[in-house]
Amino acid sequence: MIIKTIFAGSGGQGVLVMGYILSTSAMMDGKQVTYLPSYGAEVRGGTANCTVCISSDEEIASPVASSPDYAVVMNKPSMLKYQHIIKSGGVMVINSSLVDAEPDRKDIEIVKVPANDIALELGSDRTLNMIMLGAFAAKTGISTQDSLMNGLSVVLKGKKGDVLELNRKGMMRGAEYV
Amino acid sequence: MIIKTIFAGSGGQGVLVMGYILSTSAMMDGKQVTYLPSYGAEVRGGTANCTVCISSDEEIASPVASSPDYAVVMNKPSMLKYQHIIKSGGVMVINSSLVDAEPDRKDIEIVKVPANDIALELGSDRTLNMIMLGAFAAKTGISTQDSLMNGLSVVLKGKKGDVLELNRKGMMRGAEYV
Amino acid sequence: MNEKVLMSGNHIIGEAAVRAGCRFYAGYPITPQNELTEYMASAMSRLGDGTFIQAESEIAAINMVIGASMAGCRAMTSSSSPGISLKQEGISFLSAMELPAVIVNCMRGGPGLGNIAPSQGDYFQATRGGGHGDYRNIVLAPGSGQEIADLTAKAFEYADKYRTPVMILQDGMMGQMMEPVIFPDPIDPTKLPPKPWTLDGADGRPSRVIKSLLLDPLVEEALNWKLFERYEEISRAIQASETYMTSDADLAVIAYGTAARIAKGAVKRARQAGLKVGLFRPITLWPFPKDSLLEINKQIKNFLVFEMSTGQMVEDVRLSLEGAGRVHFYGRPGGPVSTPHEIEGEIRKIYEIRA
Amino acid sequence: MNEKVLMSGNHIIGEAAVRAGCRFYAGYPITPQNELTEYMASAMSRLGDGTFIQAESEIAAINMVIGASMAGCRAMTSSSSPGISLKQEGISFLSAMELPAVIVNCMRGGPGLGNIAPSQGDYFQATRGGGHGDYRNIVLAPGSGQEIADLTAKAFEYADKYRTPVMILQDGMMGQMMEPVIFPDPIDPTKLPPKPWTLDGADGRPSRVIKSLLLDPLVEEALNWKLFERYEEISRAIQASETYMTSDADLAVIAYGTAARIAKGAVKRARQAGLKVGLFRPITLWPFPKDSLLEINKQIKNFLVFEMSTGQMVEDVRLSLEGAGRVHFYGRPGGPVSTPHEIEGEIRKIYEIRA
Amino acid sequence: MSKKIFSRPKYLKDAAFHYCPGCGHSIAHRLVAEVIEELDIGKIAIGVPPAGCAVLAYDYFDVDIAEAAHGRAAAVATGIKRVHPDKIVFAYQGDGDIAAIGTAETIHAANRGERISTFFINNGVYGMTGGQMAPTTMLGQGSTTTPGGRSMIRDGGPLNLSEMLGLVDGAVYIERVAVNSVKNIRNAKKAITKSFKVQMANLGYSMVEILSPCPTNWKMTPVEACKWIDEHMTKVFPIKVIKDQVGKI
Amino acid sequence: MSKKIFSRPKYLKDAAFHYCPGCGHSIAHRLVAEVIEELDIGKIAIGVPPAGCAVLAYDYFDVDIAEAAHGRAAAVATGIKRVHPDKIVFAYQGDGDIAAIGTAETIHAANRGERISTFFINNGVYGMTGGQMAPTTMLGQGSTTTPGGRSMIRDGGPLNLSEMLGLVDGAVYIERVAVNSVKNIRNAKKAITKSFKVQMANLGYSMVEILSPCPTNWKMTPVEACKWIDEHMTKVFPIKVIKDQVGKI
Amino acid sequence: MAKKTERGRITIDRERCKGCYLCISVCPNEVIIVSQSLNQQGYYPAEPKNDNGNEGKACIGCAMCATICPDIAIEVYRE
Amino acid sequence: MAKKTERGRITIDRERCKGCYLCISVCPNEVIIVSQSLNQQGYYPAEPKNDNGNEGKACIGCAMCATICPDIAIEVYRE
Ligand SMILES: Cc1ncc(C[n+]2csc(CCOP(=O)(O)OP(=O)(O)O)c2C)c(N)n1
Ligand SMILES: Cc1ncc(C[n+]2csc(CCOP(=O)(O)OP(=O)(O)O)c2C)c(N)n1
Ligand code: SF4
Ligand code: SF4
Ligand code: SF4
Ligand code: SF4
Ligand code: SF4
Ligand code: SF4
Ligand SMILES: [Mg+2]
Ligand SMILES: [Mg+2]
Repeated sequence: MIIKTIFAGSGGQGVLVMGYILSTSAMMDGKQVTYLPSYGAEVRGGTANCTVCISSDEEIASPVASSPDYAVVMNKPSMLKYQHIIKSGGVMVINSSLVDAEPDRKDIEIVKVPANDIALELGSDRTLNMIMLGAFAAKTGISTQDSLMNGLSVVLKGKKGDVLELNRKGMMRGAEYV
Repeated sequence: MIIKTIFAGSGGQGVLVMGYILSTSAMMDGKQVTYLPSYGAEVRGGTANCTVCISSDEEIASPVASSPDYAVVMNKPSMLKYQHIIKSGGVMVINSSLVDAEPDRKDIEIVKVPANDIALELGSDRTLNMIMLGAFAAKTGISTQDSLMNGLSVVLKGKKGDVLELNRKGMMRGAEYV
Repeated sequence: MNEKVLMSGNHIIGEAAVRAGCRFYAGYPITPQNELTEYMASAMSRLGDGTFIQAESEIAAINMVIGASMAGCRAMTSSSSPGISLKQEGISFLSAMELPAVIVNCMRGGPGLGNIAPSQGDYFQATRGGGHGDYRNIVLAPGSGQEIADLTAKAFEYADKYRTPVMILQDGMMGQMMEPVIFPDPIDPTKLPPKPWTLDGADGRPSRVIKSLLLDPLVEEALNWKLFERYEEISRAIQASETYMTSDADLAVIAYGTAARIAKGAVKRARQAGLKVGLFRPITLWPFPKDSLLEINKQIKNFLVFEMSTGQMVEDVRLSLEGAGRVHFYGRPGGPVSTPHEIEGEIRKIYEIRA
Repeated sequence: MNEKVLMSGNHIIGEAAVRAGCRFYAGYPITPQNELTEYMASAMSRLGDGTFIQAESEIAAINMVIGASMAGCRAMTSSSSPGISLKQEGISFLSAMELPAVIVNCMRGGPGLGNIAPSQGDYFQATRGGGHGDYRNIVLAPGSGQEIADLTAKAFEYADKYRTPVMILQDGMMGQMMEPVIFPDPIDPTKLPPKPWTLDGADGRPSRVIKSLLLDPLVEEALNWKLFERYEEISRAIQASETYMTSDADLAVIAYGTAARIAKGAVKRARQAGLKVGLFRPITLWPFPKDSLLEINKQIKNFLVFEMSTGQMVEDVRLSLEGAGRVHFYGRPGGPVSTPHEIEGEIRKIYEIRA
Repeated sequence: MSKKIFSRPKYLKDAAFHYCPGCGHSIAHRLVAEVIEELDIGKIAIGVPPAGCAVLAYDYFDVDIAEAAHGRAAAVATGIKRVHPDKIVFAYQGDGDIAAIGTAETIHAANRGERISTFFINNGVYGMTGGQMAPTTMLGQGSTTTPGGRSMIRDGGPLNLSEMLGLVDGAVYIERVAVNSVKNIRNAKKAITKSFKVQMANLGYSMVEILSPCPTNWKMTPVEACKWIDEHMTKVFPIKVIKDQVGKI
Repeated sequence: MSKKIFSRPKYLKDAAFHYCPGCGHSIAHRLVAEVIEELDIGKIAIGVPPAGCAVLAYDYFDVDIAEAAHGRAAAVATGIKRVHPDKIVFAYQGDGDIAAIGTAETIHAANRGERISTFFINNGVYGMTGGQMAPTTMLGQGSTTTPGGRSMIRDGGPLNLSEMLGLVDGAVYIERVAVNSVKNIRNAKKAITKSFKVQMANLGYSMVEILSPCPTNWKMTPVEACKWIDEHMTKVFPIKVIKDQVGKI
Repeated sequence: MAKKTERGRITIDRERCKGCYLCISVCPNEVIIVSQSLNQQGYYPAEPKNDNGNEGKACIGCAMCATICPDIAIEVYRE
Repeated sequence: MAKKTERGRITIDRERCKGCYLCISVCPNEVIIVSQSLNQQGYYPAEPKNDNGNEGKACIGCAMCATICPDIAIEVYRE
């Protein structure tokens, strides 16, 4: 079975890193995985998104998600754009600090995470995406916190220890929140 | 029946004009005709040649003459080059003023015209090619002097009268010579 | 009727273009088509109301033609093989922007710098689109001086009618050879049907844009299918070919341009020798005259494709027949000009195989 | 064994090229292949013994690659559709001069400026020779991250072995998508077999020339046939394709690259629904894997060609089958990415027709 | 009662720019549109934008627009202008477009003295494609294709296209301006006005090079980017009239 | 006993030139070959001739030769030199090749400071293709594509590529010489020597522009053609050192 | 240039503003500030200070802000 | 430069000569002339005057002719 997740938000919110960390940890768990970022002119608008497909066994045909199982949305435009394509029964994790409006889908599960507020507590909004990722993983079980941590440490290889620590903390807090 | 003639010599000898005049008069006589000059880098060497194909009836398939009926050669290199490809029973008209050597073909008819010497008499070697053309036509009957004259006057249209006159004279002398 | 004149293929294109109302030419010298560039230089300065530009490169030339075409002018450029390769991006743009233009390729021996001898090695480039993306260009292959004049006129007509680049594909021999030709009366370019899409300033109308950037994949897809439909329409409308002595033939030689002239001579020789041979000569290379080929295919099952290449048009013959006939190939790439006698020999070989 | 890493297709080509001993890269930015250019920039400055040049244009880039190849270095350039059109003259020269080189085309929507979405509209250009003259290039179409790495290595191997340009044909999605990949150990370029034809100064040997100007038509013809023979040899030697569930199939979908991934998903869905469907995926687009297609043609008479274009590879399918099978076509040009579900629908339609 | 003294120019469509915050293209667009309005040439103007971030200029300028392939704007503009000598044709190009791939087309259009106006947006980087080196990138300046910054020995130095065009007979007016401050913006507008007037008077080729911030790829805030132009870019690309054979017009 | 003081240089094959009588290419070829011999670089020299009358240079120079597509010699030479920095690479190009279609490649190779020597044969015409206008054709000069002579308004004026290259940082030595007199020929040889030395010292890009007679397309006798260079060509293309950041070498 | 005494007024289109703050950097009288709330595009737009908010300093209608505003979000009025 | 007193000698390869006559135009002592007969290429080649043919003026071996000869048809000797 292939699980497809879309991460979406605006440029500065570390959306692509979220997907990259999830993909990396999935790969390290020996799973099939594809990661497809938005690219080129799309980016100029200031929005960014990426699609991660994970499968324990079968090859992944298309890295594109016309109807994703999950979506993690960091701002209002993204919520409005992606709520309509999520699979029925799917999950949408919303950064409720920035998204005031309510999705009108009733057949999907909504998880609200006040990421900016939590980030504020942690004293750095560079943890924004980790908080969301942690919450998302905890909620859906798409990945264990441990393997996420492995992915994190590979992706942040070379970065200073405190950066790693900060992201780790964010992920924990996100996980705890849900 | 298609008759193919090659005119060959060095750059300044008016070789292309000879063929052009013959072709033009043939066209004016309502015949099928093609005219193919040497072009491009070939010319850089300082040699020039052209192939004229004339037919009273049938379409001319190839404007190239792999074995021409006739050849009119203005200098030694041309004689040496083309003597070998002339059809058996064909005619080669040679400018004997510049060509000392003898062709070794015995199965073709050789016509020697001391064109430079005659031109000298006429007081202008700009008539060189007309002398050869006149001789060639008279010998082979490929064209009447009249239609050659027609062709000449079309080709030289716009040129001063004395130029026309001079060329006409050259052609006559060439015709008389054979 | 206008008088008969003796002109080279390159000059004929120039004169026919001017008479067809072409008032913009941009080109860059290359043998064996220089006479065309030079003819346009003098023609335009004679006319006064036309533009000739010796561009700094083939790429500049095709892009100048793009501009002139956007501005509504009948425009032409010409080159030979390597220069045509350099125009591929521009040709793709012309096609995408639905701009009329006439492009002359006076083919020479290739690949690379090659030589200036007659060759037919650019058939694929011309008919398959050497540029990027899904597009086709009308490709016309004249076989005589008169046909060069006629097809040049048609080229401009088709270009405007179908809003597409049209290529005249000839070779150095066609370009250099002089033959008698009779031209039609000149067209007054100001009397041509108006083009409601050109750029001439948004005066009394909304501003326009001519572009090929279509960021939305679905919009780009729509253009592609729109062009596809037009290509289908063109295929139905303008396929052209000559058939010679095919009605009772057991074998048909298939050739175009210079090769077809030679093949025709060979067919005549073969007929004199009592062989039942005919000739099929595509005049439109794209659209390939599939319909008339299938027509003679009812009678003829045996074909000899003769090209001055290692075999390119032969693919279109195979695609048309889809197995309904034996397709033989004889090629002379790189510049040598075959004799009718030589091709007759090839005809006999196949004839013997069959017998 | 080397460790598994997650990389984008563009980066994979760059890393695989470096490991294959590529020490010269010249390119010009264009989306969606910029990551490759950027990867080579940092890789070469990391390596120290390699050259990276951001050329002033695609034309300059391909001509720099020509020079580097003449000098004996494994060299690569990359671009996307419009930029590849500009390289056509250079590719024709590479082919004529028998120079190895690897050219990457990360296709985008076209024609013209088009868009940066994944597309397969450059198949004709790649396989028929968008440049002038009789030549063919080896064209490799990877279908996954790992295959991108493997085929990039092969590309350099083939280029040197057959002294020909090799094109890696992928699209924006392949170039941008990250997948796990395991690289082979790097090759030491100084350990590669010597090339006795390169230009490095006539020291202790006669001076050499590498050229494509062959003024004598018969000499040019000889080169053309020599290349032709080599292309025949390549066709026999390197045809590659993947077949999936074809042994008992009534219908085979034929697709390459991105389209093949989607088609495979569709085939699986159809199989789950009990339809006897298989997949044929050409890996070498030129030479087209005709032999293995004819092999499955013994079993399968019904084909659905799926391309992200209006139909280009479908011609090679028809040419291969020559009527021995019904060939259906489904195309999505211009950038939209189909879903397996969508293609399954197309499969069913044909299935119903048959039933 | 209060009167409006500054508002949107007539020849810009009422569409929000897609350009990044603080992008110089936005300012340059407005200036060109203002001048077109003031000279009242909107009905005869034909613009030729580049492949570059300004490729979408047709969404903004409310005049006829001709798309050019990357680098070929000068050739396309030449074709249009020769057919319509009475219209006003302008090319709008980025530094990569005009000074790299378009080098030959630009120099030869200028050399022929084509009666076109060229606006050359020098932001020292390939903006649209994501920050690669441009011919005008400064030594040491970072880019995605110059690890460690642009190096003279590997990459060569910044190219002064405008100065080169100054040597060309057909070019009658070449000026370099900037849009990084109110004062510079006002001068830039004067230069753009003069360039159009040169064309209206049929005097020859003219070009205005516009130093323009690209905060996104320079990785600076817009305010920093504007300061950087003063402190670094103008050292290599001095703001000045490079050639003027026209004088007061 | 008598000693030979002038004979054929070692690095010219014993083949007769195909060039026309009095063609400057022939003289330029000899000078390049003489300098290669004197600097003893024949074993490491790699030449890149153009598409042009000199396309057959491989028949004459007895060093490794790389054919370049028309206008691309600078790019091809760049590729070779970057792979073999220890070899001596020279491009030999005509005016159409280098200043028309090859404008961008030439300017950017110079701007990168490629360590190559370029010999630019300026004969003011497209020789090989039969006498069309070149970028360097003079105003009023006849050609097969400029009826009535080259006109500023239609065709633009002669392009001073060397002066433009003088503005480029990577170019360290640019000189214009001629081969129309014994004195000029001797100076031309000095310039060619210096250009090679600049490369041997790895200092940067250098170019020698060589004013060269084309009697055939100028429709003059060789003697007239040589005089014409003095009386007309050098007025527009003055013989001089255009840039020298090297000095004595 | 507007005389200091002269009084002016600006309006800023919240949704057109991209928060580059070039206007703030050039305003001689510092009467433009950053909004507290995000706009639809996700930027914190600039907004005019209410006149008497800047210890007497007020907008003089010099239009410098509008001149440098890339996104033409500012309109300027003079009394 | 060779001193006037110094004696020299040249040879001209008839078949390499293309009759451009640049040598004649530069020879200070006018000791090169045009041949009466065509060569194989069809040119009238240049040829050295026999020494005592030019009222005493003789070749001084200055090599100016060879320097300007495009076709390297001239070799120069000094006694
Ligand atoms: C033939 C071709 N090559 C490359 C590209 C990709 N491309 C588009 S814009 C551009 C350069 C953008 O830089 P610049 O011209 O400086 O404009 P900017 O975006 O900085 O304003 C490039 C390389 C293309 N569209 N076409
Ligand atoms: C792409 C391409 N365009 C055009 C040509 C034809 N061509 C060959 S040489 C040449 C120009 C010759 O002039 P120049 O460079 O001045 O050299 P010259 O012969 O005068 O020495 C041209 C246009 C070509 N070979 N390739
Ligand atoms: S990338 Fe740079 S040039 Fe492009 S829009 Fe953004 S700021 Fe402007
Ligand atoms: S055409 Fe001119 S350049 Fe070419 S060989 Fe003859 S004289 Fe020399
Ligand atoms: S300058 Fe314009 S866009 Fe920038 S902050 Fe001010 S109002 Fe907003
Ligand atoms: S008009 Fe002048 S004073 Fe008023 S806000 Fe704008 S910049 Fe400040
Ligand atoms: S210079 Fe040389 S080629 Fe010319 S005439 Fe004298 S010897 Fe002959
Ligand atoms: S060497 Fe000097 S003197 Fe002797 S022939 Fe030559 S030019 Fe005349
Ligand atoms: Mg830029
Ligand atoms: Mg020249």
